[in-house]
Amino acid sequence: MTATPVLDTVEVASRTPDQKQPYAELGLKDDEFAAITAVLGRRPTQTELAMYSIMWSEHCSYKSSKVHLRQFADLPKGDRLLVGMGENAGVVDVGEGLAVTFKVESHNHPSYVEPYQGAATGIGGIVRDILTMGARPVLVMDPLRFGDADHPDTRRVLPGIVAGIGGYGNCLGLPNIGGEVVFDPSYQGNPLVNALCLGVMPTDRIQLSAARGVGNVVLLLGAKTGRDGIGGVSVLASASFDEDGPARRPSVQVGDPFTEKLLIEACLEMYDAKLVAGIQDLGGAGLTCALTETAAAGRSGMRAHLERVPLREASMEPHEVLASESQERMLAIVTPEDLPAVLAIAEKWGVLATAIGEVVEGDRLVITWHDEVVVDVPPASLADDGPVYERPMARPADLDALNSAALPAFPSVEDLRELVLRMVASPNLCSRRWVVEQYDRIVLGDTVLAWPEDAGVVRLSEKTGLGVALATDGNGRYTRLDPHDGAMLALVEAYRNVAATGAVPIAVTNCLNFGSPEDPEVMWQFAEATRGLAHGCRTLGLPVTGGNVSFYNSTADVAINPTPVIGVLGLFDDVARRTPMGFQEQGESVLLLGDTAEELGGSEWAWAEHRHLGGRPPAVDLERERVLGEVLVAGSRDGMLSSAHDLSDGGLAQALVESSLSGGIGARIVLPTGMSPFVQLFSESAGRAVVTVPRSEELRFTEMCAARGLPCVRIGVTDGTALAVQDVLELPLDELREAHEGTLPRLFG
Amino acid sequence: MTARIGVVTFPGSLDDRDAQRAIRLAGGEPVALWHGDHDLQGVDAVVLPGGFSYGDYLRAGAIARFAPAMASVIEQAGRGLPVLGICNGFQVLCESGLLPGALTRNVELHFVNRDQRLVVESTASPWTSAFEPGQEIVIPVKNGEGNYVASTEVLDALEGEGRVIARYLGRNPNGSARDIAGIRNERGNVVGVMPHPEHAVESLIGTAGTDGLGFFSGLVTTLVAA
Amino acid sequence: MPAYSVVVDVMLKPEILDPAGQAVANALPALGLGPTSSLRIGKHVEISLEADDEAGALAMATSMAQVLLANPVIEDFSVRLA
Amino acid sequence: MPAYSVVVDVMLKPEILDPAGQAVANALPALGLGPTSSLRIGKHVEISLEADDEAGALAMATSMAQVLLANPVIEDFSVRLA
Ligand SMILES: Nc1ncnc2c1ncn2[C@@H]1O[C@H](COP(=O)(O)OP(=O)(O)O)[C@@H](O)[C@H]1O
Ligand SMILES: [Mg+2]
Repeated sequence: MTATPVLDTVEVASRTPDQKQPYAELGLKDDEFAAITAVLGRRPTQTELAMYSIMWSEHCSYKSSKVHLRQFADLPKGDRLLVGMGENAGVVDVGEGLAVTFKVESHNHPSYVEPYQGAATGIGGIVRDILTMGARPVLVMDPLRFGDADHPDTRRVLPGIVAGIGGYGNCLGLPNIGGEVVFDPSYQGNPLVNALCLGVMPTDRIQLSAARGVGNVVLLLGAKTGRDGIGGVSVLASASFDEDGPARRPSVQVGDPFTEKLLIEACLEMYDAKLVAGIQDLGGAGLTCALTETAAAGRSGMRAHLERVPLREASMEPHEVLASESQERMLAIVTPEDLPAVLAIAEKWGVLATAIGEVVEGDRLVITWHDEVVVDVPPASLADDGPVYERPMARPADLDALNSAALPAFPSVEDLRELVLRMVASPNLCSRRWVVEQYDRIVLGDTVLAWPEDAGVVRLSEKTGLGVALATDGNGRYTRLDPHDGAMLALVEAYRNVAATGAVPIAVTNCLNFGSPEDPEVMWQFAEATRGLAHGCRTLGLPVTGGNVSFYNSTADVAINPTPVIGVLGLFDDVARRTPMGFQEQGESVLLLGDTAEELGGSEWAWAEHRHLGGRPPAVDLERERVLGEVLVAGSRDGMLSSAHDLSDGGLAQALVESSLSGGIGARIVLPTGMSPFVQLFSESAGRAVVTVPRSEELRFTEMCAARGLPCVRIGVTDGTALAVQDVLELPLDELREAHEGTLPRLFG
Repeated sequence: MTARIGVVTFPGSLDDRDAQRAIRLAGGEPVALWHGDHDLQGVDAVVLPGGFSYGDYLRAGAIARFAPAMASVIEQAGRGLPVLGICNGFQVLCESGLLPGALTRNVELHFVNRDQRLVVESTASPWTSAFEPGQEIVIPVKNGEGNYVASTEVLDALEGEGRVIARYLGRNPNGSARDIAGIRNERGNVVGVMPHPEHAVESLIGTAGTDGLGFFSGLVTTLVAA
Repeated sequence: MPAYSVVVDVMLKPEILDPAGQAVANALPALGLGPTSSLRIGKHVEISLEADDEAGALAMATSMAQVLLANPVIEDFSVRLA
Repeated sequence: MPAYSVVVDVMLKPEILDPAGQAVANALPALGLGPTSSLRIGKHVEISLEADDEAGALAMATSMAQVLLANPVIEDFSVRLA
């Protein structure tokens, strides 16, 4: 039963073809193992097996999603996309010689096991992705999903996750300019922690990951490598596979934002001095991924001397060194001439830098451990040629019943005042102040808009005011009811949020959080959602620059609501013309843009008041969204708008409350006749926004809407310190504020 | 003549560029200083910026105070060089003994970032000379260890000698003793503040307004007049 | 019931990164202190409580450590009388 | 030189408020633990270093505590061999 500590070299593997391999324990299927053996012409060594098991995992190989994600790569690129999908993050030209790169990624499972560190390292990981492209990271966002707000485990998970995101992002000096907090029981036991980062660079500083140039040095930068985050591969550590199966170590990684900050500054200084020939961050799959991807991208041979890797624990074995997900590391390819300069910069910033290998002739990745060959593989077989599956799909059996479920009875007018108070205090609609106050929102001194605005806005150039806007959205209930339209609704909401600030939407990133791809109903949801998203992007003329797929989000076999989180990037020629969401002046006209229909399927009202999920989500009209976006941008450009706020969860009532509270100014509203006040206040019809305009601009603005065929109705005027809806309700702002702000501190404070 | 004001960058400093911008907007000339250099390049004043020097892992500011640049700052502060420590910089000033007391974990145990109302009390420092005593201003706080503590004797002395430069109004964001947001040394040249004046210098940025500019413009005016 | 003083020391597991300890260890040589071959920083918790006897006090502190003071995923702890 | 393991415990002075300790103390009863008459959280630093002898190792750790590990304005410390 004791393990034999003999190193499993390539030579040993060739001699012992029949030795039993624990590939099943490592998650590889019979045919996948057969494919590996065919590629190598022999059985894999233990270390090679570990590498294939990681690189061919769902997480790294995208084997179930690849066939669907192709739709995004096929979208028209537009004239701004400098680097598309496939690299670490897409790069978008924003003019003035600058480019931005942005991406959203999930860190769901680690954040459930260890909320603080899981969330913290989620930020750390996405930041390195952005750094890898050559950009200086300048902001983060955090779309989050939790179980029920009053569930005891949410009390364990949420404060830790929020503290972890703040702890890492604040210490890195990156402003947090937005995100989401959503509660739904489907995320109980499987919270979603998605993290977004955006970086900016001169267009001529874009870095790529390819390792090229025979003789170039492979340099490992940053933290020492430890046993953290080894996870599944730890089964190999026991070297014996008895009946009970080997114990797996929990794959918890601890973040060190200080080291990451130094790594960022050191890398940027190296980029500026043009000292880096290729660079890759170490994230999931650690060195395994970085070595194979750089070699494969460069179509190069590579040799790595694994014993040179600085270790935290001397007893680590080769497969552990290769699988470790220790944070705050980067792999750089550097010419021998530039090496001294690179080492000097690393030293200046106190960053460890170790030459661990070199680019060589040929097309093999050869890894040695004290001169014994433990890996000899074609790198592309790991990085690019993993398995690809067309998984079986099936429309969920309960979908028809869900879609035809009748809504609960609507409340009467007398009940609406109390309903508004309850809704603005409900977990999904209440103020996020308790969360966002734990985040630094202003560091770097360029934050123009952040919480509670529709989109975050950051200035890129002090001289010209060039800037970007970003919003993320995703509604799991809508997507559960119709994955195709749900994904489009997430897209158009983020689009609308960006346009509401006055920015022109130009590009999309996404994080697709779903259940198990081996469940045909989940796979159908995934296929529908990607189809919807691709269709939406095509129609709106937006390229998808990158993203992330997170499968296996389920608790005890029950999948989460399918949750595509969509991030939309917008562009400002001058951020000084941004439109805030809060009412700015007394006595301005309040206009409702778009059409309101009776659309309460999947709504926040049905859920918050009745725990009801059924019917159809709101209809999507992409052309209407485009026109609405144009009007919001034109209104900003021509200085007509004092405020703009998009309508989404909670409908008109929620938007009016938020604009009133944000600006500290009330409104007198007169609802149009012909539709019940309840429906007008709580319907979640898409393609709508509330704006305020000075009286002097009203005619010009309404004529512009008319000219573009956008419905525009004057519904009232900003006034006083209460929100009054004629013949329906009157609510002092203080009372609203108390209801809106009290919930999260009460639950988590 | 324009005032040359140094901003020291420690490993983990975050608001250094922001402080430089604030100096520029106030009409001064920012000079980047590196923690590892003794040389302060003959600057007329020094800002120790906010951030998480050395990760703030042990205690905020504990390691940074040993930097070579700090040895020079301590020496020249003794000769009257104006020094402003903001947030992490305030922590460094306390750790290095240039200011009394210490900054500990916020009582609510969270990092907190919000626009904060303050009342300026002591204007007997170049850094606060642009304000009127009793003037109310709004600038953002953002810290996890901003809870000012000192012995009763020290607190009494600070108040008795008029060395409290600003206090929190309304909700005390971190539990600071006697609502203290910032203090100065006897001479008035060394000031530590927990809130971030450099984040309230442009109406376009953030939501606090431009009250923070006074910290820098007051200094520039004083230096140029001298 | 008699009063006891109990100490719970909580440390990150050896295989888990300790950024704080590392930052301090790196800073010491410049101050003319060290070098250290390892320096790790954990929590030291001093608890005063009443219990029937020493064993009861230790058991109570152990429960506190298990439930609240230590995170078993990343930390180990030890309990002793002060 | 032989290797020694030394422990430095750093605690906030009794007169300084310890909000983290208080938060834990307040949370315990709801978990069916405690009550405690006092609970305070400090730092526990484990150091491995080489020295001529035990006295040398303790002296070295004491210097580290005085210079860096503890802030005398708010903290006390104790040093012992592990
Ligand atoms: N986890 C979070 N981190 C940062 N900001 C957040 C977070 N959750 C919500 N916010 C911010 O709070 C505001 C309201 O959020 P939400 O109601 O989801 O916006 P919307 O409905 O416009 O998409 C937005 O400014 C959003 O960015
Ligand atoms: Mg919005």
